Amino acid sequence: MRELAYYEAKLEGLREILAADERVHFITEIATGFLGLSPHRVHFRQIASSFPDRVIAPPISELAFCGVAIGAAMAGLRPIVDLITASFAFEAWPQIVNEAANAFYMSGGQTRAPVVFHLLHGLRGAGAAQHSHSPQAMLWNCPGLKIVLPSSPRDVKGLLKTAAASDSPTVFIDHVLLFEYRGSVPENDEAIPFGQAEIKRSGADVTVVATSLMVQRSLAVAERLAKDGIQVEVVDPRTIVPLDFDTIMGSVEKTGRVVVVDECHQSCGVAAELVARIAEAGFDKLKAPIRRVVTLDVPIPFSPRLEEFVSPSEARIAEAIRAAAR
Amino acid sequence: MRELAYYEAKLEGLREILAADERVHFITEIATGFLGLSPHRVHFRQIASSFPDRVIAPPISELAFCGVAIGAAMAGLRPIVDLITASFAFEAWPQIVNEAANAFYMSGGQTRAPVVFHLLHGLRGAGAAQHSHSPQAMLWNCPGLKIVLPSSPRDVKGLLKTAAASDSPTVFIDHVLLFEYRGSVPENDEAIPFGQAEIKRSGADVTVVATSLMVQRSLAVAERLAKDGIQVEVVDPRTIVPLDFDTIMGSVEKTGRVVVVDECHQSCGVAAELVARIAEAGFDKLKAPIRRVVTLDVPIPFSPRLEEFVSPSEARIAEAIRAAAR
Amino acid sequence: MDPIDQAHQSREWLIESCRRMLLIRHFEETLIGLQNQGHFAGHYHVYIGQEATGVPALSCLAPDDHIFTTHRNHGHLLARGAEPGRMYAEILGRRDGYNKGKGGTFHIAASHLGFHHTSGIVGGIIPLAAGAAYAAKARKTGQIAVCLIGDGALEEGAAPESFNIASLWKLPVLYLCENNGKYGAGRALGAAQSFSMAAYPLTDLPKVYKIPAQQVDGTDALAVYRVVSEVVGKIRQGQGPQFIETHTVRWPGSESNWPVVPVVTSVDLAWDASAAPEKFRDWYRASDPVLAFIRKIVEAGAATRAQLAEIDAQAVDLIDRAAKFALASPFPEPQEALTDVFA
Amino acid sequence: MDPIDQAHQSREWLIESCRRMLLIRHFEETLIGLQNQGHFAGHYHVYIGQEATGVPALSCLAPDDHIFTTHRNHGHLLARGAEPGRMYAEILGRRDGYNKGKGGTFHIAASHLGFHHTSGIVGGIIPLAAGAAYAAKARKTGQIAVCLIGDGALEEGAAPESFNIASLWKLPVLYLCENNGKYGAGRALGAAQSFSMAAYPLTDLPKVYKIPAQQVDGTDALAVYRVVSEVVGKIRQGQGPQFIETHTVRWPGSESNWPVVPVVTSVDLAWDASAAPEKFRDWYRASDPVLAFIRKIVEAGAATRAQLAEIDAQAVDLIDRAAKFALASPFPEPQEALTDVFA
Ligand SMILES: Cc1ncc(C[n+]2csc(CCOP(=O)(O)OP(=O)(O)O)c2C)c(N)n1
Ligand SMILES: Cc1ncc(C[n+]2csc(CCOP(=O)(O)OP(=O)(O)O)c2C)c(N)n1
Ligand SMILES: [Mg+2]
Ligand SMILES: [Mg+2]
Repeated sequence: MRELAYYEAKLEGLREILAADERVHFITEIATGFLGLSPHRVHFRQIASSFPDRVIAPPISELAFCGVAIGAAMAGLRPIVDLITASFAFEAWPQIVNEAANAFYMSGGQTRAPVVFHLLHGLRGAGAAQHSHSPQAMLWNCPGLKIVLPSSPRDVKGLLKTAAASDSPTVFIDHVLLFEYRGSVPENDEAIPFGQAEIKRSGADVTVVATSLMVQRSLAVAERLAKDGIQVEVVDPRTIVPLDFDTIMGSVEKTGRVVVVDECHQSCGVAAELVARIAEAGFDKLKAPIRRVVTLDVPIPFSPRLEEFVSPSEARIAEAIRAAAR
Repeated sequence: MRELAYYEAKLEGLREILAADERVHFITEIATGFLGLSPHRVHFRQIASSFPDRVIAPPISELAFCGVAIGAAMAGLRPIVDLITASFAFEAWPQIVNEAANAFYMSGGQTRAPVVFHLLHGLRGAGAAQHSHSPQAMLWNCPGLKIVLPSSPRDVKGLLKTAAASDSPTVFIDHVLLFEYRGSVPENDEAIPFGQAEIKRSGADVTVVATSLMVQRSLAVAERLAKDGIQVEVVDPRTIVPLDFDTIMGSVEKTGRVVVVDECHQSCGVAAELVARIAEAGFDKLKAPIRRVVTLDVPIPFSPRLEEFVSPSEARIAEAIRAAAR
Repeated sequence: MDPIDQAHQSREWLIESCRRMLLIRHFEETLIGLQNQGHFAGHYHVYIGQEATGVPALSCLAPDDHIFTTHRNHGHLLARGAEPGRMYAEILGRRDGYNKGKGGTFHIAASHLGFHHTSGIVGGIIPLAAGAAYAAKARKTGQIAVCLIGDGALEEGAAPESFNIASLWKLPVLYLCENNGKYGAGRALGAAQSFSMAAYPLTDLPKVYKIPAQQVDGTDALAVYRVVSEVVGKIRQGQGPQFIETHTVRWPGSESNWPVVPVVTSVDLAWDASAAPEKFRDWYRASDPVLAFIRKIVEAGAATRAQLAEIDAQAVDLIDRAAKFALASPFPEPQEALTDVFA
Repeated sequence: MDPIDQAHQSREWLIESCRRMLLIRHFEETLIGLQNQGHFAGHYHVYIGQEATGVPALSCLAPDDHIFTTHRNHGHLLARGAEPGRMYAEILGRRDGYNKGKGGTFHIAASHLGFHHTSGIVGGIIPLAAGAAYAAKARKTGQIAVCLIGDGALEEGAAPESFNIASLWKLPVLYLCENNGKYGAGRALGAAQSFSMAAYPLTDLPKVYKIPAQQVDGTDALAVYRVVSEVVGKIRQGQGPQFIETHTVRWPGSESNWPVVPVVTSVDLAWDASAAPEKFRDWYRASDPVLAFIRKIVEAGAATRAQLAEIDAQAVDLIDRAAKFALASPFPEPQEALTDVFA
């Protein structure tokens, strides 16, 4: 199978989606959308100019342009709408959590809103307090939204396809620090179903459940720890709504030791929910307390030293795995 | 000590705060603010007319009027700003979570924003999907905000005083279904410090950690279960930021059995965080899995039958406690 | 020329409009009774006093146009022909409600009538309507979108943000802003600054974004019809968004947050309001748009008082049966709460 | 009458303004170099081309007025006399930064100069400024609040919502909207509709809310001073909010997201731009407000070229030392990340 960089797979997915379905419109800032400020953003501009009527730049009005996308979805399109920096999703919060998430339920199953929200989350380096959010935990607290967190070239393409085809509002949460990772991506169109976790690495000693960039970070740590004789299994849920809890518990039952790694702030973060579920279901199987490696509960500082200190770094992941393995 | 209804204690607290400190201004809709649509709201109007220059009605512009309160706090006032229905806080989300929460940290400790956000959360009966939110979990995921969840007449008054005197932005989250509860409230001014959980009922068998209305609901269940010989200890954190985890763990160590009752949706809710912390710290002490009684992960339905079914009802609380006690 | 004579307002249209207005009026009056009897909980908002806006305005639309409305939606749905029984069932949280009891009064949706999503969040639908218009334009379906909002919604940032996009992208959307604050305890006052809106007249706001905007008396059904039908024509021709502000006089029964029915509306009331309690009488005499419409029809000779009384009796009967239907409808099974989360 | 001669623009004011403009210019030019050398990460925005707005505008304020600014804040802080060394230290994430390295380029705050909170969220400060004005009015301190925003911020709903409140409550707030989109790849174009803003001229938006609004050439320091000082006087008299839109021509060095310095600014460049690369030359000749100000001062005889060159050299030196100060400042201790969460 051929190898692609993550950003290439992501671009390829978008191009194929736009080419395949006229109902897909993409609302985004052309200059910095989809790939953010990454140096590869010029490639996105090429896609934009291939579909000039369907890739459109809105004013700086996140609330309204997300609502426009939701309304267009209700009326027959399949819009993808780009918040770019995930922190900007807060501007559109009422539309995402109180209109899109509730539409199908509140209408008693009458009204579908097949919209995809695209967000770039997390500590990207010097984003400081206002540009570094990981809102997936807040969103998971809003039933009605599907939530996708890709971590590999193959996943980003395959999950983007499934998101674009989903009949429910879907939040597609990406991370710019994944863009340079390389991996194999099948030539032929391969959508990845929601709700299928992937065991990204097998190991018998400790289960690491990780999402998004934290999958790659955990894999790197796992390689290193293997040399010290600790065999780490890395489970990537890929979508948290729906969540493939069976695969997670399968691994937990095997190892009895769990570390959850996630980039949300600690309190009420994604890791909190995963820990709560595993603690409940795995009470008899756990050989050690479940550990969380997450962003410390402080606003994100600008200075690189401080940012590194509060982030779920490789050092902190390794430490937690060692502690769990003991 | 005299007995007051919850709403009376709350009103008394507000009146004393306004009388004591000229810097306190209250931005609210006069007709339905502070006490919502409760029949007692007429009493709030009396307070409003006692302080006509400091109780002011804004346009329907939550984003801006919360920002106005935050800015006024930065410039020397101590505003209380009323979102009324907690769901409307989403309209002001960018100001609450990305400006107020970050101001002190981001400025390197230069700028205080002593603002209080007042919210009425939860299932109030027929609020349906868009008016029934409990955003405390989302807010707990935003470091920089203090979060207060009163549950008794004495607490609502005492905590409101502390909130108004706090130098940090504070979210004061109340519940209209508490307003009729009665309880003793000291005559003399008694502020209740943040970060002090209260054991609302002692018991040796099962620890229930509950917040807001769920405290009262758990107390009612505890009374009933006592007749069946199950002694329930009800711990009320009163503030989740700061959290008095010691008192919680003290109870957990005593009982070894825990039920967390909270009105947020399940996933990444307040209960998730409490479970995660207790599971980690209490690994050796727990005799049974921690159970959560929370709002089911669906948008809130309108029909009373359905609403009751998804809510953390007394029936579900009792069932969870019985299971934990086994 | 008396507007009654205008070709586009046929006798059938007049009678049918009158029937729908009376239906709305009795629907709301009966609803207030149902609430007082404890048949449903929660806050709700009635459309009394605005019937002469919604009925003629929505009669200008094509069957497949998209309509977004708010907490004050009952009149809009009935104007489009929604079944009062299923609406009551929804408001009472019953299984036969349009939304299976999951939505309630704030959220009545009837997708087959164009009501996809009704929001209780002030300003919530404003971007959604632009979005539906965007879809119609992209798919070249010829549909338009209608955004039914109150004057208060203009205070939310969602309004100007959406006006900007609708204007820039020339979207086929009609903003119909029902200003019900005139002389009442409401918000915007139309021609002067209110405590909550510095922009006045309200039409100035869309105009800033180059959206043509006009005001019309919302108690005058014929004037509403004339303006809306003209403007809808322009939107269909591709001229982009349009904004209409209608003025109605707030019904005094809604002054408190929990409405009361001072008098059951009848055709006779159009000529003799003495049945209404003193404090409400003026409104029924001078500001009630349904009674005004009844008088106009009779004065123009399009129908007799007796004929209208017959129509009224049928409306009362229909509403009566609708209420019975709803009360007989079972509550949904609890497990039903777990469905419809994802499509 | 030549504005230079006006009593209120003393020679000292001219020289000091020129000095501050040059300081800003060199600060930004040097900053671009620091970024290119990898001394700090992340996105940032420079104030080049807008110096003749910020410097005269902020000279009209009292020392204790409240100022809120955005991602493009460097020039505003320097105009108020902030220390360039502490600013660089902040941008480089060092311990001696104004915010102890916790804020970075988007968030430089200097409370003693009135900069309480600088937001990187477009529109984020607009309500905050109204709030500070509210506090000043309530406390009768005589302070005013200044809200420094770009043209793009008017696209956020926070802008109209805040204008409404500021107008209704007659708050002492000055909105200074720096429209840097003219002829550039920016957003609003001032006199015509841009791809992202249907409202034009932009001053129409505050005017809808009855906020007096005017436009001024933001490359003409004297015109800016005149308008801002007049308007600040009105605000202090209790006349309520005011809005000023300034126009500047976008500096071509910022066309890409990562700015480049085509030529280091010097006094000589004011008369001979040939040192600038072809593609940038026009801007330095026709649109650079600092060079235009230099020419004006010299032509008016308020200072000689040599005197200004001396001032420029001092500015270069000051910036040089500031950069060294910042580079010598240590990074904060990691544990420092855990402080300042709560006051
Ligand atoms: C975002 C939000 N804020 C506040 C409310 C509470 N609320 C419900 S109706 C209403 C007044 C709306 O006024 P208007 O838009 O004129 O509609 P009307 O009720 O007069 O028809 C308010 C403030 C809400 N539903 N949503
Ligand atoms: C809410 C939000 N949306 C988008 C952005 C990304 N962003 C940063 S600067 C900018 C352009 C702002 O334009 P303008 O206000 O004119 O300021 P200028 O940069 O031209 O000075 C955008 C869209 C942001 N920071 N915040
Ligand atoms: Mg109204
Ligand atoms: Mg600009």
